[in-house]
Amino acid sequence: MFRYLIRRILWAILLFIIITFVTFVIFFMGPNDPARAQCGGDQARPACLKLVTEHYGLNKPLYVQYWRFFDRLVVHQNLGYSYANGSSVNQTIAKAAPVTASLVFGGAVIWMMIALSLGVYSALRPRSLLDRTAMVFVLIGISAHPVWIGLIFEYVFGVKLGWTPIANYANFFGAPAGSGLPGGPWQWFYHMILPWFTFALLFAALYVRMVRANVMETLNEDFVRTARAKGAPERRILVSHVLRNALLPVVTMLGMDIGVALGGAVFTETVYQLPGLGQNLVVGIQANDFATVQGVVVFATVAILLFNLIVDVLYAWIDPRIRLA
Amino acid sequence: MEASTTGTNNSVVDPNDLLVIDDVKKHFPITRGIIFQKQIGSVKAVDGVSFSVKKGETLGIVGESGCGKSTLARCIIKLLETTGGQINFDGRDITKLSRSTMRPIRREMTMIFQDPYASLNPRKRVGAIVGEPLEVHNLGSASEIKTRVQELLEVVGLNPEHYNRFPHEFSGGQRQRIGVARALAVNPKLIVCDEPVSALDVSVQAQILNLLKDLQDDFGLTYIFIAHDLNVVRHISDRVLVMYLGKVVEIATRDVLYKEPKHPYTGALLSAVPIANPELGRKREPIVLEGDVPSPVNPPSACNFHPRCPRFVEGHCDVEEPPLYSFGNGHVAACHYALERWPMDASEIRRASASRAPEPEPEQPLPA
Amino acid sequence: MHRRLWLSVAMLVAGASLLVAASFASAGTASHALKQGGIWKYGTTGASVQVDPQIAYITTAWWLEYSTAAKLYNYPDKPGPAGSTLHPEVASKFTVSKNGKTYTFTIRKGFKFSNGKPVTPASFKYAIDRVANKGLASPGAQFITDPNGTNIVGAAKVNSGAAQHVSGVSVKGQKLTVHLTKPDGTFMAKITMPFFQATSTALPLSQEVVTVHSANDLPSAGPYTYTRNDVNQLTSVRRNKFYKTGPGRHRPHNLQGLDVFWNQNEATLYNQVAANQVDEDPVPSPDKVQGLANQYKVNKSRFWAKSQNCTGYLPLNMSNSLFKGNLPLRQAVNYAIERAPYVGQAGPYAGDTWTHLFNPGVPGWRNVSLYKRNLATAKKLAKGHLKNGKITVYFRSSGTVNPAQAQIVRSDLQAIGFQSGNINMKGFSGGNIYTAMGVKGNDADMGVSMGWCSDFPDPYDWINVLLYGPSIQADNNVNYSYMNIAKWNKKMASAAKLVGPKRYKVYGQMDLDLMKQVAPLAATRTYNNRYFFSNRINPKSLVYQGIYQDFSIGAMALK
Amino acid sequence: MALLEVKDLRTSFHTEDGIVGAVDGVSFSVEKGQTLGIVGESGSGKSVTCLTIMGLNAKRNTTSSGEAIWKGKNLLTTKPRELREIRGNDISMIFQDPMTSLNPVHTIGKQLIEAVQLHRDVSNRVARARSLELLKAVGIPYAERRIDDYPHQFSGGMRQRVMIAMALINDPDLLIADEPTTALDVTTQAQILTLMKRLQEEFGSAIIIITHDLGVVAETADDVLVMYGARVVEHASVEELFNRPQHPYTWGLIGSLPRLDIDVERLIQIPGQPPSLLRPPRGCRFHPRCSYVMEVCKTTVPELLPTQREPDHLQACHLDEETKDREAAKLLESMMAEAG
Repeated sequence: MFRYLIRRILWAILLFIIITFVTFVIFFMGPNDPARAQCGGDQARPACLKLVTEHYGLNKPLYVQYWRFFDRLVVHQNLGYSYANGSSVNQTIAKAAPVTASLVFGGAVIWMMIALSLGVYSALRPRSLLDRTAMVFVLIGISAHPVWIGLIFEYVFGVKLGWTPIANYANFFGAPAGSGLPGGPWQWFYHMILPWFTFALLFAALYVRMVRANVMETLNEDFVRTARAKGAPERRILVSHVLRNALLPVVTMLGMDIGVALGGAVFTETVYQLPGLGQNLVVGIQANDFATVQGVVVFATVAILLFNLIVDVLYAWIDPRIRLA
Repeated sequence: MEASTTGTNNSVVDPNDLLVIDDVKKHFPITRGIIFQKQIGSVKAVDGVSFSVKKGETLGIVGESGCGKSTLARCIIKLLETTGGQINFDGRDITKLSRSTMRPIRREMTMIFQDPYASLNPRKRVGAIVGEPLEVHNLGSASEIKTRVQELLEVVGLNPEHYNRFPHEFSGGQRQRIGVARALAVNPKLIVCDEPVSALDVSVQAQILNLLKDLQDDFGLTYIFIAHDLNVVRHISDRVLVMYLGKVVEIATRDVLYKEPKHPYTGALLSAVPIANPELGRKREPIVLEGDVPSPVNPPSACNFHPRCPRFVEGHCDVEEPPLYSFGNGHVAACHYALERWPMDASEIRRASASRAPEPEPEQPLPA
Repeated sequence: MHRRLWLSVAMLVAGASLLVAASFASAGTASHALKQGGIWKYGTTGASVQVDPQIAYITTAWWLEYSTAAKLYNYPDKPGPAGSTLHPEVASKFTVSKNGKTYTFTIRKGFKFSNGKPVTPASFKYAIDRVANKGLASPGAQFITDPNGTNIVGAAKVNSGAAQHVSGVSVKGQKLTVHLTKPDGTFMAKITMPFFQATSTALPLSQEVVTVHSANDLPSAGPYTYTRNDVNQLTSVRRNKFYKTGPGRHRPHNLQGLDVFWNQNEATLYNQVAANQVDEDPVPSPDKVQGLANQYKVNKSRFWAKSQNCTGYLPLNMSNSLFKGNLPLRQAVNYAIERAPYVGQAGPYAGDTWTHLFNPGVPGWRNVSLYKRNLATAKKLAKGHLKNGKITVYFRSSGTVNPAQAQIVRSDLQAIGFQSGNINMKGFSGGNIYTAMGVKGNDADMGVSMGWCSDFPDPYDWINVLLYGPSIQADNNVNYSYMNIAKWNKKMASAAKLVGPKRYKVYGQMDLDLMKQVAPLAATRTYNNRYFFSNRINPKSLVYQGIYQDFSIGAMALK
Repeated sequence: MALLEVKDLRTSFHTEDGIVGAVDGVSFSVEKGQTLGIVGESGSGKSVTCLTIMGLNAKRNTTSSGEAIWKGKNLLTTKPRELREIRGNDISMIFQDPMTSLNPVHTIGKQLIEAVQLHRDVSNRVARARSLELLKAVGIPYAERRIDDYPHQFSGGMRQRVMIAMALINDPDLLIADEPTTALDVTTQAQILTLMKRLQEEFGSAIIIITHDLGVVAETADDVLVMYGARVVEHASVEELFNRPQHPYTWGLIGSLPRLDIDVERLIQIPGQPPSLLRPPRGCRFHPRCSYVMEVCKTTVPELLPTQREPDHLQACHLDEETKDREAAKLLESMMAEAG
């Protein structure tokens, strides 16, 4: 197990270097000019461009810039400063990460709740009305784009019914003093309801199908028959024998999907104007703000790798075949 | 050790031998390490096996799961690269042949697999499946291939009109017939049959066994027939090779092996087979082996059967590896304390006679 | 953001035309009718802008700076010409030495920063030190270290890192003295840029201030001050508690403050304004505009459209073989472009079709239409001048408007004889097209969806900046046409020296002559800003300031 | 009185293609302490028969009729709750594939303890002690240590031992073993069969052993039921069946088996394929493959009747008994002759 962990961590580091370097190369391959963002964009004057370029060392060779970035990151744990607005990328991410975490983890809770209840129920009653309804839900969830769903939700629940805020984020720990903005746990929850559901819908749909298939498959396993032959009641069979086995692949998927989910969060964050990582990424790309883009990529990579590691450990904990292999 | 490694060298190949296997080894490495994967051991799936197969005969290879018989089969037809040893087919050393030089030889040795469900591509029509080897080897035009395929289907007892059907439209036995037709398509000299009937029902199993026998008579085929069912092997084989943990424990002609097994493992296998005759079956007391087959990663020392052997002699069997002792007429067995007679019951078998078995075979070709 | 980027801030009233009103500025419009207090919520699809006074540069940044800055002289919060005259603010007066190289300002007492500290002449000296500082890398440095323009003594030395303080600026009592290396008529306009506002010495000399959590973090002396800046999330300005009416301090400040929400989703932002949860959407999507105009009328209540000092054009690269020495083809392109649908792509009220460089915001412009679309003429002109028949067109691939415009241009090119397979379209996202076209020797024959806005309302910023040959360098060019014709270079240089009405007359004629005789580009359109407001705002309070081309924050009020 | 009496048991599955009559009128009884062998090929209905008795068929799309009388109660109509109390307690079952029949995520100890506690209100400690006792009884070495291991840490043979331990843990009166050794190697099979015999003597349970292997039946069963196409074709004591088989299908089975004890050049093969239960042949279901087929076979279902000589020997064939005796004798003789 320890060996396995070490190996995973070494892999993670290698992957990390590759990903950051590739991001670097991709960014500098294009005709991007990060200095332009600070010099008024389209109308940047030559003098200003020269000044800013030298200031950020943008005229240095790629490998020198990468090395500077890497050295700063590893030695000082510093992701640098935005090319577009000079803010500390560390701070940007420190502010954005809780927003994205709120969205992703809250959304994951909702999607797992939906997926488990609907999935198990439809597996137990295949072809029932609920099962069919669930499949329609799945179809909608899979085919609809989160931005579209988000706009519909905003319009229906925010503009027309007025039940929820249309958009924006409320800090869980209270809004900044004197800002007059909403804050606190309730406001946080209130503002996150629509984003959570929007975000969760696609994954809930995918996972309903997966849970349903897994539960149905596990119900046909020989050991379930063994449990019945022992005289175990159905409820016990479901809880003790079926669910844990059926959820094993779901846990793996969860680990793999966290990266996909972060990607999906970009859309949800954009449409609900949540100042999370995804939105910072989009803005950073639009503004040629490489420092911020790289910072988000680095952070997301680390988060994904870390989360995968946790899932691996969790998986080993649930599945003795891995733990004891 | 020296006797078991005694093999054939090319100069003394018997012209009647179609296939000569000499000290073939297949070790799967076990690696460990984080970045530099160093080999810390190996699974000795096949560990120094030598035998030969004569033209037109059927060699049965029998053993329990994990004894290496399927790996051996794959080594023979070069689906797997061997770790050591030599394979001579029809007078040629094919051990080191490259993919392209091996190609013409692939026509001459084909394989029938265990699972007729898994080994046929469900999206291809029967005609395409059977005709595929013909196409691969460029044997004829499309219409010629079609004619040949229909002929083959007829040979294996299928309706040639079913040329355009998919595998799922056939029953298990019929699918195995398709597998046989595919193996026959290129007129091979040798067919390696890996558990061809173990997935089939008894009545269907008989059909396939009969078919294989008929085809052998009609086309002069040579078979290597791998199975775990001693009944089946006995029925179809001329000679039988028993494997245990990657090694040959005994080779003899069918009748000799079943009537006078010399190796205690062979004896245990024979006595374990239920006999479909209540009077006979219940009278005898099977020799029940203790425990499970050990792991091939870390096989027991010397004679690797010794921890389970009813005639185990401490200080000998676990120290000195038994060579393949010869019992005449090509009957060889790797045991220091070979069975004196057969049948024996469980208590008799425990009394190993102190007398040593005959001397190891001198250097000469293996069983003729 | 891009629309916003186009919003440039005019700040220079050229040379001798600079009239400094001697009289005391009249107080801001009597605001008794307007409600006091309340927070104006402004959402934008754009990314955060810088708030550090010496880093903030044009567009939304300067719109905010104009509400927080106290400058020596300033533009009043008034629309039209009244808004473009300089009035004394922190300085009560200034004198210029006879040789025109020394400016002396008298600083008033009574201005205070939002942290309660008084504004002194040192506050302005500190601003200049920061602008010139090498480590801070202020974009303002180019305006005071220009050997051919404004050049403060010692600024270049500071900018190279050899000194900390600009030696040419000195403080004595309430006097601030600035020495220039040579006389410069544009100095007053330049010193009015927000870079040179009264700056608290609490700001670090060589480090940008980014995060703001209270009025003490980035003190400023104008009517408003930054109280919060969360990058890419929220920027807040609130009343400066220490800004009390007095000499020079007449600027309106009706609102309690203004919150800017960055990076908003276009559709969501529209919904929020429609639901009156946000007060201002400066970027309603083109497909919503007509509906808004129908419902609310234009410039009456909730929908407004205001012109910008910008002209859109297609540069024709005169250094590459196709257009080089090929006046007929350049003219043909001008005749062939179908401008109405081209502008129409941006939706209603986005601007008008235009055929020459000077838009109505450029002094000296003439209301003339040169190249009416005429395909027959275009074909005739193009005939025999297509060279090898191949053309490379750079276009902007982001959004929906830009690619649609590229399609229009493409079909127009086909109409004058280019084969569809020979038109090589290269897409660029965001502003990257400018970078690519700015590299000398690039393979573009023409660019689509490009344009230019005045940085200062003078024809020099158009003709000399965009078409003057000797300024062409290796990269970062803005002369995207790579026009370099000795005769015209000479004309431009001499026109630059002119002053007064003659300057505008000569430039106005040169604009038309260039377009007819050289046609280095095909002008396409003018631009408008469009705004959608909530029902909470008071439309009567909207004062469109021509200098920075947005509504004055100080004048804005809620209902 | 018989321990279990099954009368006219019928089970059908409703599939998309139609109704599959998986069991069609099966009757038999099991006596205390006796072993009944059920032989047949795959799809003959032998497993479904037992699953129906145990109430383990999927509830959806399955209908069953007939009776399975267990201690005066018809198991087919017993409430699920009561049936659960019988399952694993009075009647227990072991399955073909020991690799998949144990839950991979629980230790075998936990699964054994669960089996105890489902039927006995005992503490964990007591249940664990009982589990250990059984693990030792089925010959798991180092049972104290291995009780906390997971199924994947055991070999196939050991897992089957665990399954047997689990089946016997509540002292059942009847053990149903569905192909218990099919997935095992021959030496392991010998171990398991020996173990079952020994345990039967110790625990006194009756056993139903379902298998396709005539050898296994010959060695273990007292009575044998031969099933073909969802029906019983022959039912006799094991000696009767092997010495005087009365059904052409049984002849085919015996003749088609390659054997250690006798030698044949060519196996007797039953032509064709087992019948489809979706659209079974009319009349005797074996008639399309039978070399003794008569007109009557194609139309009339032969009843399962006792032979004149031996009333306990039941068979379902239209052939007259004389012919059958003669053919059976010929078959055995031919095999013996070849052996000789």
